Amino acid sequence: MNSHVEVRGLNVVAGGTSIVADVGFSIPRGGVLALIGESGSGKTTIAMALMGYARLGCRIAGGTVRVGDKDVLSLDEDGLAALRGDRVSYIAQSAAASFNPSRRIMDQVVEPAVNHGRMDRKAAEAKAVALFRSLALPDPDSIGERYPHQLSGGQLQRLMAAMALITGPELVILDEPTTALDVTTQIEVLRAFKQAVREQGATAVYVSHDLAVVAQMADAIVVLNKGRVRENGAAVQVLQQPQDEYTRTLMAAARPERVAVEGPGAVRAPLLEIKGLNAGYGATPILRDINLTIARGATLGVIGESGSGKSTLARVIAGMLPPSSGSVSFDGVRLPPALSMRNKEQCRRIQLVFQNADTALNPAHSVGDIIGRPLAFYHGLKGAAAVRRVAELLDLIKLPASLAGRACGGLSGGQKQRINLARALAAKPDLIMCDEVTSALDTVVGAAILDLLAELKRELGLAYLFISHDIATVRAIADDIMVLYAGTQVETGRRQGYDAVARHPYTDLLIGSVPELRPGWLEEQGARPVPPAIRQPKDGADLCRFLPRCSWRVSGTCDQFTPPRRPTPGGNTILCHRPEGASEGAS
Amino acid sequence: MRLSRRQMLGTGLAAGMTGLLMPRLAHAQPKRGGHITAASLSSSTADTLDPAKGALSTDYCRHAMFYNGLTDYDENGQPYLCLAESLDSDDQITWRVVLRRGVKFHDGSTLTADDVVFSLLRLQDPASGSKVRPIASQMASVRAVSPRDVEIVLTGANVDLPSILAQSHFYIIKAGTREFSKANGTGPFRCQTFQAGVRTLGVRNEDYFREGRPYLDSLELIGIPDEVARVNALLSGDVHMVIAVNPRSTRRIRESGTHDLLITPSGLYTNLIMRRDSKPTGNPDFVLGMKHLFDRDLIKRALFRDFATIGNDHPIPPFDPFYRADLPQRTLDLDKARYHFARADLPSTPLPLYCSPAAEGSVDMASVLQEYGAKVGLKLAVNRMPADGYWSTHWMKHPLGFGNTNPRPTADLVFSLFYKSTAAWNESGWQNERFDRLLLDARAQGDFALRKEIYGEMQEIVAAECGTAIPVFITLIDGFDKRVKGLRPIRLGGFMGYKFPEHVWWEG
Amino acid sequence: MAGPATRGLLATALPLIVKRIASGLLTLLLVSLVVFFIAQLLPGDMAQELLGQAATADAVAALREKFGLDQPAPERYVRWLLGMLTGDPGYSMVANMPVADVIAARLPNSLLLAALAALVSVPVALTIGILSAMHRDTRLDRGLNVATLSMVALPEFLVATLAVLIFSVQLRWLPSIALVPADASPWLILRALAMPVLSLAVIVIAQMARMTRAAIIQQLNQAYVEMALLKGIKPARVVLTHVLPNAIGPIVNAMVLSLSYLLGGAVIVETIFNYPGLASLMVNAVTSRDMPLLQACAMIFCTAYLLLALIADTAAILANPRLRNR
Amino acid sequence: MMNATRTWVKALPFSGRVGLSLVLLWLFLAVFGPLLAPYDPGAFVAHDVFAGFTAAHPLGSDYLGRDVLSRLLSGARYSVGLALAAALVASTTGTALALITAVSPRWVDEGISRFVDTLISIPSKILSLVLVAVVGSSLPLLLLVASITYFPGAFRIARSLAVNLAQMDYVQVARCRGEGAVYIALREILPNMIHPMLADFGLRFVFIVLLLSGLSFLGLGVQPPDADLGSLVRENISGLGEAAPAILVPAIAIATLTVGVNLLIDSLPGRGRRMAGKE
Repeated sequence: MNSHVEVRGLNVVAGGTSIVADVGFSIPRGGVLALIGESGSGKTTIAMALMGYARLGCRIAGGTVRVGDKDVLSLDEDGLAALRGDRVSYIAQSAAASFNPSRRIMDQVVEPAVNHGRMDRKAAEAKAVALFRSLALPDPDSIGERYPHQLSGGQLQRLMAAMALITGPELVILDEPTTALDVTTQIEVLRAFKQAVREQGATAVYVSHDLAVVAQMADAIVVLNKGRVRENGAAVQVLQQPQDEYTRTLMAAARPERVAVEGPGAVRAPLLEIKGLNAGYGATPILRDINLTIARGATLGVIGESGSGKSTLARVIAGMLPPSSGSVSFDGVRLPPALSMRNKEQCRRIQLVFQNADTALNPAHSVGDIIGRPLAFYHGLKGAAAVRRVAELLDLIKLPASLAGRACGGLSGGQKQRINLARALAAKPDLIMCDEVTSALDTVVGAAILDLLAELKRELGLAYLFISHDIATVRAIADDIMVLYAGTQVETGRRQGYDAVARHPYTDLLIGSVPELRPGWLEEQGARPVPPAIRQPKDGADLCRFLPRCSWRVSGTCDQFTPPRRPTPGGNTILCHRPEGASEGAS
Repeated sequence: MRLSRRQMLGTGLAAGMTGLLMPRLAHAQPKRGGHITAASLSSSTADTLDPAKGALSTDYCRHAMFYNGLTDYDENGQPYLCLAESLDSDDQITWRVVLRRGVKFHDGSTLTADDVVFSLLRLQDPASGSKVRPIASQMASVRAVSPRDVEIVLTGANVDLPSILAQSHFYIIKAGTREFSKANGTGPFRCQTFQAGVRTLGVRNEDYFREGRPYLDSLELIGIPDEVARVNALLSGDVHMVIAVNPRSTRRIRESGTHDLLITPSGLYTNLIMRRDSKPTGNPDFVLGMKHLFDRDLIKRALFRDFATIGNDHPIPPFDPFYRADLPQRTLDLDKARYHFARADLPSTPLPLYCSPAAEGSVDMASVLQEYGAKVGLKLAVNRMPADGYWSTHWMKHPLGFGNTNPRPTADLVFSLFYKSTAAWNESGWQNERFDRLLLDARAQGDFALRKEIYGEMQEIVAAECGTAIPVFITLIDGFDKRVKGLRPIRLGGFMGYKFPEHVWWEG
Repeated sequence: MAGPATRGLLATALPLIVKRIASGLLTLLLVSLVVFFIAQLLPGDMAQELLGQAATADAVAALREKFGLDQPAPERYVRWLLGMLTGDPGYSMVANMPVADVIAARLPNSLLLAALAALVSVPVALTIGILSAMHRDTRLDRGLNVATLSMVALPEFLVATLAVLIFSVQLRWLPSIALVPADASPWLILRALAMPVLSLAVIVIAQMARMTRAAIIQQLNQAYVEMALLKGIKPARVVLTHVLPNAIGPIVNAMVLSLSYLLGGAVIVETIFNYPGLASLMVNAVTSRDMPLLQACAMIFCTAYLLLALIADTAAILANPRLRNR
Repeated sequence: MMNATRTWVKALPFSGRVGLSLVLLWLFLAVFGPLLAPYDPGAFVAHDVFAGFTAAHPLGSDYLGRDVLSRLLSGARYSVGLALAAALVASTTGTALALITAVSPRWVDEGISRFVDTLISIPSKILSLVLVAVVGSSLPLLLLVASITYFPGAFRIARSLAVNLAQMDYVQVARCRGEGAVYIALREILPNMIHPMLADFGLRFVFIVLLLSGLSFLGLGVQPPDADLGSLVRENISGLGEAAPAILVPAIAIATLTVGVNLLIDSLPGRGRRMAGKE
């Protein structure tokens, strides 16, 4: 009995169906075990079962869960309440949703400690502040006074870690704690978690779908699929010599490869041309001075973190948000700014595919209705001709024609995303704007969608504006890449240009933050250099947006003047004072 | 009999006070003290302390608390002297009034002839809002002969003046009173609280001119429009007297053991009004048709549970001395009704018939009429109006609607107020010269038999021609706590003809 | 933190509240128009009503002139509106006193009744709503659901009358009429108002309880509730300390809208218990064509509703830290 | 179709099936009630008033000696029919206005909202009183009053639904496609509102039944000799003291109708219930 946590024959049922079947594993004291799998693999259900908790409609039907000397599943409600948040604590996927929006952070962070009588409020607050400090949170003394909506996702995630660790638990369960975060934030949060858990000497269960992240955190990995264990072994072994077929599929999808043939670069008569575009909601500017071109049949990747203005760019092009200045020209003709002023044909030629197929498909309509509507609307196709064309389109996206009569409610995420795409294709557009079309999907499914996009591009000669937060995905499909940071276009260039070392400091950070699929990578990265001191930024000047976070900023320049656009040796254009961006500092 | 009454009035105080309103020997000696709450029918912001404007039972009762008339009614509805020490006339035109000595208003001032002159003359002023202007207009002059002597000269002879003066509208107020937020009368109670639409509270007037009266320390009067609520309030002990109990509630009240009923056969009637000035209601055949459409037995039995007396389409009830018994009783006759309607030029669309809980029994009578109407080809659309405001908004304003007339002390009054061509409340709007002439003749006729003959003819004319159908006279039912003593029926209205305040006492 | 938080409140919440007040005032203006012109539609007018049956045409005309009824409606509307704005709702010819006085005698009664009914119904409704939300889809939830449903399933006049029969006539515990002298002791007032208050409360409790339940269940589905449970906090405590602060916006909204019924919707209860409230006064005003009184009453009800709605919106703004401070 | 109905019924919980049976019963009585009535509802057929249950009069006699069963059977169609019609008008109007606001510029929304606020702030019983005083009581007027009273509530719910739905991605997609406002309102938004609006419709129906009975108390309801269930209770209320069937039966009738509709609504699947009941 040297293991600290032991799970045997765990079964969880929902309604009549088993969602976790005969799962068992053990973790030594202080060990970190990763539960990895796609959506529906039961990884979160197992994690919650470790606390004797099952969500509404689910029931733990059998098995044992032992944490230390406690048989968790035999505890009554009071016993469980005493265990949860005290000996075993939980860090949820979305900190933004898991904090009570109407209570101050401090109240919530100290609540487990005070509630379980570990310490009085004052001592708990002191401990919390210490945890804030060790988790590298800004303003550790006063951050607790704030409300959740006043903090960023990364901060909330770390605050939740503080909340989980405040009682000094023996087991910490981390459920996809960095999935909702931007990649540049993720690395810092991972680092903070790892250190904090190690300091506590706690045992940890790390739930994730992301192998690269898991590689950084776990000592052992359990691979799950449809509620069953597929593979269980040491992290190095599973990552380097996966035994199970399913594990190998996961590994392959985690490293997307170039799927698209090379499209044409910038040409003289571009399909889409944007010049000096500014846009915003009301008085709040979102996009500033955007310039880009997309050639017929080419793919422009747009990358940036949440809030960088990627989706707004697509909305402006589609006419949903008229720009405050600048022009959008399509096929040489300047497009009217507002949707209401565009004609049908202009609408038809640019199609937008939304990120979330669940919300982009009207649940009241059948698949046939959804794909058939653009056919009727743009091409006047009705009756048998429309039915035939719908079948063709379904075939094109590799779905059976029999789906046409079904409502989209019962379809899988991947199928929905294909139908979402088919609807755009039905218009016979020249340009499709894909807004994070693979983000909500499991890696394997997302990879298949990318393949499909590449194939359609090859066959139909489509141009794409491909928006993503994931540099690997963008690299896999785009010919040109544009990096957006806080609404400014910090770097633009050919895909290959990003392989060069000289790049915008933000691009550098972005690329450097993507975890690699091997243990030890996180440690190699070392902490990011603290940005050098600068002067009080000049009031009213249009300064570099990245200035507050930039490790290569130059006092006297970056804090006083508007950055210029300049070329890099790799052939890209960057918006930076430093002639070669990050390269100088990096070398 | 008429003469003897005049003599009684002339001989003054003693005769009046030995009247039947003195507690009978059978009763225990009245007790002084106690408080009771009486609930009357309606109550609204139009409630008033101005006797001239009194319109509803609550007003009449309230005015009886605070004021007195020159005369008052006894149990048989006959007048006796009140503020007047004597009231006589030789020709029924010029009347001499001698005021009782030492009667004081609530403010301490003494009743004088000027007060009487003021009180009576204002009733003729249109701006006063007087409800009895047509009657008051009979008084050609009212003048003070001396501080205690008043002379009233009528435009024509009227033997019934003593009865007229006993009505609440003719109560005597202090000369010069124009503002009625407080009552300043000579009545048995002083006004302590008056909130229009809410309550009236009176406390014993210790200076009341009738020795020993009133018996109660205080008396509160409220209005509860909803009958069920009213009876419930009585049975729960929250009020001690309620007016206008529905016959269907009598069983509950009797069975309670602690409460009893005051049953007063009266001249109160709910009548169907057929306006002369509209079609088809102005058609005499239509009127006759309708009169034959009433199933009077059913109405008496089902609607009033026999608390009613069958009427004959004229306003004189069978127990009135002037009732003409030899007029054939009109009954339900569908064949006659059909015959008349066939000649009445009925419209094809349903004829709207307005009824309201305000006119007691009218809603159900309307249902009955509609039932029978359907059998003879008359389509009626029953419009049930809310009780509140029915009188001012709907009464007499529609070709076909119900009215409700309180008992009047004399045949002359009811005829003058409701059937004379020029009467403001000439409900049907009929004009009959012979009727008007007979009315004047009767007034001057001192001989009872001759008067009865005249009134008999008037009854016949109304029953035959006037656009009014009077199926039954409604027996008044009041409910009271058995500890309330001294209640006796006066057929002029519920609550002892609204004059109960000074007659009741509390044995609690 | 108080400083910035207050500034935040002023900066973000205040403009929202001011905007809400502005739109409330606009609505009030619309209401005044509707009220005034609906009142004009009523057949007959005050002059006729006042003069009664004895009115002659020239007497009516003279009175109309005296009251300014002969002027065109728009002009009268403007004059009335200006009067209302300066706090003078006119003169009631029927009651023969200023409208303000007539209302002053009744308004406190209505407010007292509504306040007591609110005082009873809000805690009960909250308790029922919270209990059934916490035990949703259990026997307790279903039981409470059927219980609250049965409360509204019967016409209110029947419930009120039944209550009188039981509590006044049979048991003699409570008075059947709610007419109390102004100088009555608080105990007497409470006794007299007990049944009207309960009758009104029964009507609004069901609605409020159901809304509370819905609002809380909606919150119970949020991730932070699961998180709180996983922190080892007992369900009852989770509801009280975590869920309620978030559900307070919609709950207050539901409560306030239900409570607005207590003023204008009390006609039937006022009638049955003979309670001198504003609603029956307005009914009176309609039937006696007392337009100034009718209009003033209508404006009071509408203002009360809009005020309550404003309170609900303000509560929603203040309960939401996103709106309270940024 | 039959199968679908059967599955749907089977999916209902017990309380839902009870509700459904009650609703179907009342719909049946509303349609066929007058044909089943043993007597003319207006005829004075019994000698005794407020009589108990007898063979001749299974539900006793009323305050005038009319047959309670017959009056109940004839009255059902007023309560059910009138309330159904008014709830339909209210829900349809509310939904239509909500759709208009969802696809129109802000000032339209603002205008409609102010208009609705104006209506909602006038107490319904008093509005009825004035309207009845102006035009007299009639079935169309009652329909109008009930609709005016309850459409603002329907509008508020429909509006919040529609405004949320108008932000959905699929609506954005349709906008991008260049679709007109009418298509968006009717094809994209409306189908997704129907379920919660149906639940709301049911509640509104119940409120209208109760409003109508409240109006009949004030003498503003269905006019005699016709009587809806509320009027039946009202006209026989003096029989309450002796627990006469004449008052108990219609009271129970109203209760079963309202509780039945609510039980059915509450057990409908979907998010309808959460949205419903918001005034």
